[in-house]
Amino acid sequence: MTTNSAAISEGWVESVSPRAVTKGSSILGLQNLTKRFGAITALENVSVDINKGEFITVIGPSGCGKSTLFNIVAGLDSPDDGHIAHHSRAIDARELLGQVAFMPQQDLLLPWRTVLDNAILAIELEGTPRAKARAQALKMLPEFGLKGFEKHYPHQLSGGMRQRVALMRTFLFRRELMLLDEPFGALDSLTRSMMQRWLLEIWQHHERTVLFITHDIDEAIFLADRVLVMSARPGRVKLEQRIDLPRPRRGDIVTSEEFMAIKRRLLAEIEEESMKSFAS
Amino acid sequence: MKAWIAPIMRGNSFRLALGVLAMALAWQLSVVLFKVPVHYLPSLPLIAERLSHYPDPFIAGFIRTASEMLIGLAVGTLFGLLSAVIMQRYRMVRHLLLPLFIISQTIPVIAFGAIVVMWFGNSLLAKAVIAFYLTFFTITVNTLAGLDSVDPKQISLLRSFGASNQQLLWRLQLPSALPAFFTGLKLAVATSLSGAVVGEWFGDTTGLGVLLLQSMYNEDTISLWSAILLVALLGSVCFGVVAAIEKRVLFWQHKQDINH
Amino acid sequence: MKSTISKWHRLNAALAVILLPIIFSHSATAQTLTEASVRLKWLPQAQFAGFYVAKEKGFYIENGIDLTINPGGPNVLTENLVATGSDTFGLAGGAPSVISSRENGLPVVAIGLGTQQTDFVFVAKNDGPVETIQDFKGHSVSTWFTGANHILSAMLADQGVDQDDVNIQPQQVSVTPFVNGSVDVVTATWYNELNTIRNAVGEESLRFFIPEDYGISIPRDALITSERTLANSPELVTHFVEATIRGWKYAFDHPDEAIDIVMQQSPTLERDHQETMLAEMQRLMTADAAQDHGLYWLDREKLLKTHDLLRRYDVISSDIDIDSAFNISILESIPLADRMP
Amino acid sequence: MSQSQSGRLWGLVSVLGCLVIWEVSVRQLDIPSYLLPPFSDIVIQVSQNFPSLMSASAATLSAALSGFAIGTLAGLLLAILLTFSPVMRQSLLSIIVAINTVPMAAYAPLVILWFGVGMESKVVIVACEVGFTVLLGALSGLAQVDRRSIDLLSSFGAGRWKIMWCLRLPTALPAIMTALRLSTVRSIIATIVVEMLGSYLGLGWTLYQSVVMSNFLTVWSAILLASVISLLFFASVAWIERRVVFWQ
Repeated sequence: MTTNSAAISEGWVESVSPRAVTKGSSILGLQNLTKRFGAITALENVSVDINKGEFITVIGPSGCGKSTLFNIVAGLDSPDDGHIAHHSRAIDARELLGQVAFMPQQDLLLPWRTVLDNAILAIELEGTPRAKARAQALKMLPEFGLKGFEKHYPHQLSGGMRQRVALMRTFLFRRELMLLDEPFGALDSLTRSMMQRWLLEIWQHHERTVLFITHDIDEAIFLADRVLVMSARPGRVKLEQRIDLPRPRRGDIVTSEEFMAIKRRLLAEIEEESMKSFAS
Repeated sequence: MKAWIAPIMRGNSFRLALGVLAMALAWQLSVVLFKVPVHYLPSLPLIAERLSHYPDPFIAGFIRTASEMLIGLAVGTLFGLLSAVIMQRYRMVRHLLLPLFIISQTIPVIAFGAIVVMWFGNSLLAKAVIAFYLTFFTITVNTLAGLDSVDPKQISLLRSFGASNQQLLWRLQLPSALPAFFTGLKLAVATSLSGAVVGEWFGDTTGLGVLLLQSMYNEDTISLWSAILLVALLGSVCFGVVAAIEKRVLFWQHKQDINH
Repeated sequence: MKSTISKWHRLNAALAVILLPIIFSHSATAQTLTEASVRLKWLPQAQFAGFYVAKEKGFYIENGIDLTINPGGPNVLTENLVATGSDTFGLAGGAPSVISSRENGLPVVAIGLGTQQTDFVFVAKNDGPVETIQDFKGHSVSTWFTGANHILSAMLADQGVDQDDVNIQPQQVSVTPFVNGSVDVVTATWYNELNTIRNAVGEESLRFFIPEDYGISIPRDALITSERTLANSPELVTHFVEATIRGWKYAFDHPDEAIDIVMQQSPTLERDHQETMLAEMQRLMTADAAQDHGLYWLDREKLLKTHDLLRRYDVISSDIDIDSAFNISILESIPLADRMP
Repeated sequence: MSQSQSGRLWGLVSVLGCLVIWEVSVRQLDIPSYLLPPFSDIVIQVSQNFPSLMSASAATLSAALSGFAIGTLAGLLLAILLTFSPVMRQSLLSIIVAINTVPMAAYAPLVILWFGVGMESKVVIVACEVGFTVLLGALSGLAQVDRRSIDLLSSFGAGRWKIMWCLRLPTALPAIMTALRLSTVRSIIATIVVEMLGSYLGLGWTLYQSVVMSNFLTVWSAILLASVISLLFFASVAWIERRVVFWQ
């Protein structure tokens, strides 16, 4: 516990033990979170346990409170009710600010910064000297497919590349938990599936815990250890589905029978929710 | 067309030069062809002769007005930026001060001639103060709009990285407000020049504003046009410099424009 | 308030030193000289030749004054600047403006009057429809609504003309409407507009209606200072007036040199025009009471009449003590011979 | 109470606070009225000279409004024409920007010499001031239209006037309204500047005349009225703006 906190405060959690062992130790426990905006209840009694090294995807109809959930986990918002435990210690939601690597829907790159300087933004804000931060980022560039582009500006990049810069920024900000909010939502399907496989590689290599929002069922199943299906407003966790498909996952897994079975089950649930939100 | 001319032809400055030349030609032709009386529109050679014959007051006036304007513009820009940042950070200050700022701009400065002379004398400072008075508000309002328009998601992102208020201001808000700030600065060039010229009407001996006033009351159209052209030169040069700086600083904006 | 103002000035002076290294360097003798300034009523021209000549010839320095000459401008009121202490002395509009300033509580005192007569005249064309004041009826007259209109009213009243029968129009900066014939009678200062009209129309084809011929004479170009300065440093005031008179006398005796000095201030001025202006100024400044009492003399009788005129046309709503508004003691402390033109 | 309402309330508090400080300090420090009269005296002066000040205000406002209307029309028309002709637009834009950097104050003496003292000069100056602002605002607004939307409308068979009316102008409306709002206060001040340099009507003339007559209370009441009129003009255009560009 203490070693963990120390590691976090240093900004770098080097997972030394094999994943099989770390899995199961809870990083973040959310219990009965409820959040209201005026008359609207965005989240109701949402409980999730996020374990170290896990890849969790969240899927649900629009307006199900996914973004609210993310804002709370990122420490940007506080729930009206419920408890949050960080490494089994009860904390206030605001304490999570700066403890989680957050990647929003849009890449939100700063147009006046180069690829390299955009990537180091988070660690620079943390206090890492620029030169050191740049050196770190330079080493990561090839892995993110950005080698040779370090001096480019965002307006000179394609959508996929911009997203990779944003991801690199998130990875460089070394936190146990990464929050990815529909990072590939704006990409075409070919680029998207390439990015998904690539993300899994990176995730496995860097041993992070990921909470990932998506609208795309295939993506949710393909990436996850666990899929959370959320209900229409008020947002609740309607179903929690473990995905035991073998890793590393290959592109053709989406046509396998197991994959299809899971997809059918999830589709049925989501269909029901979508109808509800459509009718209301 | 020769290959080396083409890129120049596309340049803004070339287009401007061409435009100025065309205007000068139209001016001169209309004066000669329609025999426009001198007291309406003197011919360009007459103006050139006046400027070369008595260069001293015009040169001194140009320098004087330029320095008044630049001091006013510089101080106004600093003050405008600072007040915008403070108003953006502290809602209360904005609620309390912004109405006063707005009211201050509805008061015609020319009505304050006597007070300005009383407080600041005939000094260069007095005119710089008027230029400042006409400048800061444009900067404040535009910068404030720029600071306000920063994408809240962007702020959330930086906050989630644990950014402090200071870091947020320098890394995100100020750079994001730059386009709006430059819009304001370009407007402020004209208003600060206006302030310097009007300021000189309250009892001064040198300056382009003095020359304007003097030639108006002496019904001396040649000097009047000479002074107007010099004011135009001063305004255009300053505007051009600001626009050039803007282009360099906001490189990403122009690139985006081309892409669209 | 006085201390507030001087604090302001000190602050400004300090700022000026910091901001602007180009500061007028004072002459070596500056320490023994008293600094003072005079605010004129308009931009530099021969109407103020005396001041510029006296400064250029060192008359003020000889009298121990380091004088700054500040020109006027639209919306810059000399009386106000002198009252607040921004300027030590001033050349104000004339007797009427001094009287209304006094009525409005400004602590200014006139210590001399430049032109002994009304400095403007109503002008018609010889071949036009207007031959007498009676003919103003049904014709268009343009005049300045800053005081000249009251003198016009008085002249019409003197001749039994009903003001409502005359088409009185505000007069513009330019005299072109008169030259073009769209206005029958125009108002012109002897030293400025009249000159332009003469050049455009020709002296011989003009007919003048002079206020003095109808018993109205309004002295103009008032030399003023604040009550405070007059009470605290009467010698300074005397020295200033004396040097100014010397300047005027020198200008009258050496008109070419005087115009040179004025033209240095404002090189784009027209020389011929300025020469005529100086000559007209000489005529107006040496007229009437100045013949016996010297330049800048305060003609009490004329001042009382001016006061009555202003009362009649409601320019002022209460009586003003003429003798405290126009203080003759300074002029009297200068030997008559020195004041005589 | 909403955020903006409480904001406005605090604004009012601050303005009133300044007026109270003005009133009290002038009275306590015995500041002579030629330096700064107490605010209440100015209000009393306004009410006492209400008819004459109102007619002066009316003269100023009518000149400003006429110039404003003419300038707006001319600016819009020119902007539309220039949008139709990209070649003209390219060659004239730099010149227009250059002319616009010259302050109105510099042209004022010339316009007075050309058009004489009176309504014409004021209207011309205000029309120029407003016209250039509207022209530049409208040009940038009209250029903001998405090429694809134009292509879409063309594919529906719309001509360029139709496109101008149905697409370009609505798109440019926010920019045009901003330019109009900016022009309100300027048009009043421009009128007053011209009136002070040469005129025999309006608040500027009242200012000039009262200064000459050392009537400082009238000077201040004219300033007060000028400020109030500018604020009202500004507020009404801002009100119209909010209704016209409701989607922003």
